[in-house]
Amino acid sequence: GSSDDSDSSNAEGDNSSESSEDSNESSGDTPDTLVMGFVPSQDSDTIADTVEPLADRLGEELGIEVKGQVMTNYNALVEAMGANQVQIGFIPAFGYVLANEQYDVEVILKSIRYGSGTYKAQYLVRSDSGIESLADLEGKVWAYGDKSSTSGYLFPASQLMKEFDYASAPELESGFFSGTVQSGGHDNSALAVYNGEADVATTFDDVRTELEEEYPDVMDKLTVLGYTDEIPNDTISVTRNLDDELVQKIKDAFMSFNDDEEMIKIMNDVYNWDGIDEASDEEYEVVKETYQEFKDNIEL
Amino acid sequence: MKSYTLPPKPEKSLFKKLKAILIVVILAAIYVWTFLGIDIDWARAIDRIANNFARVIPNLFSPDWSATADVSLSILETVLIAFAGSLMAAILAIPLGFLAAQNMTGSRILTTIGKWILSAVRAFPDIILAILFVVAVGPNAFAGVLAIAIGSTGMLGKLYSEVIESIDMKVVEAMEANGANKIQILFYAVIPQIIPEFLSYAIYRFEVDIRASSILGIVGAGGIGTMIIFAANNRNWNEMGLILLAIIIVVTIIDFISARIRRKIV
Amino acid sequence: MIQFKDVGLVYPNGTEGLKNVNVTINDGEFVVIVGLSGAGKSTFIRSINRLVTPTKGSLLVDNEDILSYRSGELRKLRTKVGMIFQNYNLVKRSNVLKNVLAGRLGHTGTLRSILNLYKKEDVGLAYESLQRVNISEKIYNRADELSGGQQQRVSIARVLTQKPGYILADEPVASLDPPTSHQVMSYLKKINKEDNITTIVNLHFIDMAMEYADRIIGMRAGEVVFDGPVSEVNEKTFEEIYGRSIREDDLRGGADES
Amino acid sequence: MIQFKDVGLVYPNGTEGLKNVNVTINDGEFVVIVGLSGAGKSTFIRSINRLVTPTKGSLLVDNEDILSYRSGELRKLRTKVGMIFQNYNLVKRSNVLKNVLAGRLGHTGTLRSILNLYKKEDVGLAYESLQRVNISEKIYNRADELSGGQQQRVSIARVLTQKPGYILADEPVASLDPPTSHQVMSYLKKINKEDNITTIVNLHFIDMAMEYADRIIGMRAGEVVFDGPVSEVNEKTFEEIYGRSIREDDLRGGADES
Amino acid sequence: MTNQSKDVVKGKTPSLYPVKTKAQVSIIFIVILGFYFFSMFWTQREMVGGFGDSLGNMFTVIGKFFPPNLSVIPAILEPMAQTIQMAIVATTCAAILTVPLALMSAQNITTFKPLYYATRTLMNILRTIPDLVLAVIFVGLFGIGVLPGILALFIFSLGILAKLISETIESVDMNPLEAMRASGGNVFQVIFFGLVPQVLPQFTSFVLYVFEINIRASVVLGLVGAGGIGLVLNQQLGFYNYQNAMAIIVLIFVVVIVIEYISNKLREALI
Ligand SMILES: Nc1ncnc2c1ncn2[C@@H]1O[C@H](COP(=O)(O)OP(=O)(O)OP(=O)(O)O)[C@@H](O)[C@H]1O
Ligand SMILES: Nc1ncnc2c1ncn2[C@@H]1O[C@H](COP(=O)(O)OP(=O)(O)OP(=O)(O)O)[C@@H](O)[C@H]1O
Ligand SMILES: [Mg+2]
Ligand SMILES: [Mg+2]
Repeated sequence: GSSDDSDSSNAEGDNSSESSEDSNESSGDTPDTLVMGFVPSQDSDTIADTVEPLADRLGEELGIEVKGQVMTNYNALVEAMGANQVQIGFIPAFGYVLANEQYDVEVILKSIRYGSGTYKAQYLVRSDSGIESLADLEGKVWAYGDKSSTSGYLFPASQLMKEFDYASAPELESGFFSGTVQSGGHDNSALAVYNGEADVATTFDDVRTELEEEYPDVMDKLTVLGYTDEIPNDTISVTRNLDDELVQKIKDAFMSFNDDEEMIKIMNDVYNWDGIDEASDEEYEVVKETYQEFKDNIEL
Repeated sequence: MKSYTLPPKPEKSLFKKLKAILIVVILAAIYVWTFLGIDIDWARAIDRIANNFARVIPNLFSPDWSATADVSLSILETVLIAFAGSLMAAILAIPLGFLAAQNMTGSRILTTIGKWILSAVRAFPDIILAILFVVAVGPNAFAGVLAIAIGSTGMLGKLYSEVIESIDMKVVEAMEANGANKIQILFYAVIPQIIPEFLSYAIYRFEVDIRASSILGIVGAGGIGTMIIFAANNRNWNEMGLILLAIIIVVTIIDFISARIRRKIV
Repeated sequence: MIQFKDVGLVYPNGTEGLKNVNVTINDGEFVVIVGLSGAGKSTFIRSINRLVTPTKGSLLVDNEDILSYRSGELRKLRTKVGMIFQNYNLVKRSNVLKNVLAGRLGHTGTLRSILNLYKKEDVGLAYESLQRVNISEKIYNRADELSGGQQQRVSIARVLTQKPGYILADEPVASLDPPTSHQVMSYLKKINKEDNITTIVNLHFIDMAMEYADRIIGMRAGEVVFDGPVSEVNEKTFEEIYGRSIREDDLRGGADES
Repeated sequence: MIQFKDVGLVYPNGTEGLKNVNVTINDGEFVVIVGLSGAGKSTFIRSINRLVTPTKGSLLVDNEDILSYRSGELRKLRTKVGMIFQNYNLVKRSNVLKNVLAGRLGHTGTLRSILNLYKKEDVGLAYESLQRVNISEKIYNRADELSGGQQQRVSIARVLTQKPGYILADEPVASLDPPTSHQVMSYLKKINKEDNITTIVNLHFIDMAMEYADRIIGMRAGEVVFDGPVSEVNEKTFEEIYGRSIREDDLRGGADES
Repeated sequence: MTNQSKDVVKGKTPSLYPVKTKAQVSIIFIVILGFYFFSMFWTQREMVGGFGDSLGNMFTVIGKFFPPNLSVIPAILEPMAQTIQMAIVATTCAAILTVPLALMSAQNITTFKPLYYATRTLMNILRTIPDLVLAVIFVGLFGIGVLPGILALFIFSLGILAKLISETIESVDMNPLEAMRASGGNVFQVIFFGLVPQVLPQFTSFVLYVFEINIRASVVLGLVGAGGIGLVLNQQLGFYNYQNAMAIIVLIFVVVIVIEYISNKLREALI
């Protein structure tokens, strides 16, 4: 077990690693094999289902075997990192916040997409709906993917709550909007608006590109009404009791991918990333606040 | 016309009549409640399917062959997880099945305890079991094996106990009559009677587990589940078609093989 | 020798299975018990190896009161009293040899029997018993592949391997057709004579009883209403046992039993 | 009248169930068919209502060759030929009245019968039939609550409600004890006499056959080996039917049947 | 057979099983064991580290689920009701449609072979599709909501029920049916009077068994947004409200127990 505080304060104490070759005075574990867990963000237009290219390369760079495993549910990843079954996690912002809160997992890097370390959520309405500002949304029907989606729900809800002065999410849903549709995914939300079942959808920017193939007129029929604040991209995080020096090596290895033509291409093809950048916990403060805001009054 | 005597009407006690009426009323109430509660917008549904049919169904039937290698590997992993898991469950369920069988323990209390354990095990969603085992052994197929093993034990134990309760106790008596002790009776009179059913259920469970283990991928416990979710999220119906085809083929083959094995052994 | 002394048996639900039974059966006798359905024939027979326990009186087998026996002694008693059932009670899915060997369970250690490690003599004895009832060629067939008569012969073989001092048979031929019934009864008789094993058989049919028995015991409503050699049986005995001469009553609704 | 003319029947697996059977059964007769297991008794009886179809010859019921009948005519034939089975063939979980009413299915419309809308006369008839076999007080009991003899009487009542011209009974008493057997046979005989219904019964026991039959037909290996009034039956007939005098052969391994 | 008897005659003490049977059973046993070890090897191939802390780790996580936060129960009653309603509709429809399908896929009733094989095959294919896949496809077709959930449960139940019930039908006592036929009943009458009473208790208990399965399957349906309590369970897990999630599991457990109880009572009443 790994209780939250003991790990960070006296990490040397609970060193349970079998490896002894590393004899420097650094704190924490240096396992023989690293396990990398990957939960691709649903807030992205293509979703990769493999972590192998990254794991293989990382293993080469570090000289340690690295195994990768993809999952679609970040609870499992958070818990696995807590139990030190996974040392490196590719976690979306929201999952990172949970992992950090529960098990002191630490962010070291983040992905860069379209040249930015952040993305935002958008409000989609039908072009012919006559809705022109967020205020026009009052009394309309709101489609969102699912309540634990940062861009699909949490950020827009938070923004609207602030702007129109609602104390809690349930009040917003029932007071401001006339109804809500929980669609299960960003694409479904957009389609709900497209099909007239809802008036506004909150999705990542820009979900329409994903739908263009199946629904060629989606770009015309749906208009972006506005955007939310910036949301930090997916993280690369490590467990707290990993050896500092090893963490540094991991950081360097990932950063070196930015200079490697071949790797950039892989990252772009597979994960839709332009690059990798350093990140710190503060950048995720905004998500943390949002989480706190919703945690207890999330409607059952 | 010939005259005839009608039989007396059946005597039903008032209590019985009331009970019958009560049951009908309750059933009717449940259905009214259900149909009031479920509100489906049929117009919308028809509209939806009219729109989506062409987008989904034809694609399902034109599988994306390029993913064949990946899908095969995942489905193989699913089969292995299901096999190892259900074999473990098949064995774990034996003591529980005996515990929950009235005619073996002869004690209502023990039987009830056994049945409750089995029910409790069954109430845990597979997905949460899988998360627990990912925590225990890491995100890999073995976590899936353990999740399947525990998850199936509940159902198998229940089925086993029903088999044990239905054996021919006369044979047990015959063994008693020639001086066999309890353990000998178990091996000579009970086990030969239950083995075929136990095997059938274990094999049936293996088949069910192939389907169940397909969701384990969601939490990183291996198998084809991740691919299903990804195909769904990416609206990649061609790949879904291939996955579906693979599952159907594999389960059918297993069905075929297991039917033969069963025939051999039974 | 088996001695019933004032034996009574009341089932938990209050039915009186046996009432005041006093009977002595000598070694080597072939006794047939007849009576209507529910007369207490099975109860009588099953008391002897304590599959049911009389609630009154004393029951002596080889001069020991078996009513006080507890599990260890009980197993020993049952090892020396073989039993044959109406429905054969074979393990349908096991083969004939294994079924017959089950007769030796009482003589075999637990571990040995679980591991199927029978002594060579036991297997030999089983095979010999099968030969005696002329069915050794079916040794590896599953019990449910045999006809009723064959199954009953296997169950006789099972009892033979037990090398019992007594054989109890509870309606051994009720499920068989007449020629096969005669066959089975003949085997029982033959064993009784050859090995001098005391044999007690329940039968529905008084005619068949008279053909094979040395002695007939008639029961009715838990009581022994006739006990004597075959030669003493006459039309009146018949009426005593069946409670009435059959024919005349048939059309009056057959009130009590059917 | 039922006429078998050179009737032969070969089962799909090649077994010859009937060989060259020539028999005429007149209206109102009470015929008992005896023979060993496998002799073809059931095959004979089941040919008459076409539960099996002879492959050779012609079979006339009321002067019509039934072998060419197809489903509609077949149902009509079966409506007038009632049948009683060894194991009663009642629906165990339905009550007695419902079981007896099933005898009227052939006279009732599908919809009517499925909705349990029997005509008053039909219910009356069913009740009356139950009274004739003295079991009307069990009318609302489930069939599986009755004893064997009672079940067989219900199945006779079922046949009676059918108001048949012929009754076929395939070993109606094989599962019953002797007193109950006599009872059931007596009811059959009574109905045969009172309603003048031609009755054909299969029996294992030649002694019981002789007690009730007007005429006995002996079968062996698919052939009719004896056909005549009861008075003509003697020890030789017995040997003809059973192929040998029984006793002596029993111990020789019972080669053929058991 | 003759070989065996010869063996027996030669060696005075025959072995307990004929050699051929022994060999066959041993081979099957070895193959199964071999496949098991291969499975264990394969599934553990990616495993890093041993079982050292496994139990401790598990208990840490299990601890987070306790105590269940039962105060949320009132709030989850509505989605639970929705789940039950979905299961009722799906089970009822499946139970009705199963009747003709099960009759058609029972060998002793459907003597027309092509029809028998066609229905059998169709049912077998339906049965192989995981509920998750069904849910995903129906959500793809109808969008999110109860309808795809109901349809997924319906198809899924249909496959199981038709198999179980056709097997029950195949095992009924055919004698009463023959008696009905012998008294001149037509096909429908024979089925209705001879068959239905015999399969009714089994039918009821299988339907209730499938109902129970459907309640639990709704957890999976929730994963892809097909409505019901599963959706809420997922959300609560997503927000790391494990104690709320446990309350939901407890509620599901209670519902399952109640169904089992009703099922037993009904079965007793019917048998
Ligand atoms: N376990 C039991 N509990 C209660 N009553 C019983 C039990 N076994 C038998 N009886 C009753 O005891 C009486 C005698 O039964 P028993 O079985 O000895 O009769 P039987 O002569 O063997 O009859 P059958 O010819 O039907 O086998 C019957 O009235 C029977 O109902
Ligand atoms: N459906 C069938 N297919 C093949 N062979 C059959 C079939 N039914 C009966 N037989 C065979 O036909 C022969 C005559 O059988 P049948 O049932 O008429 O004899 P039975 O005299 O009624 O015998 P039992 O006294 O055992 O009822 C037997 O050899 C039997 O094995
Ligand atoms: Mg008895
Ligand atoms: Mg017959």
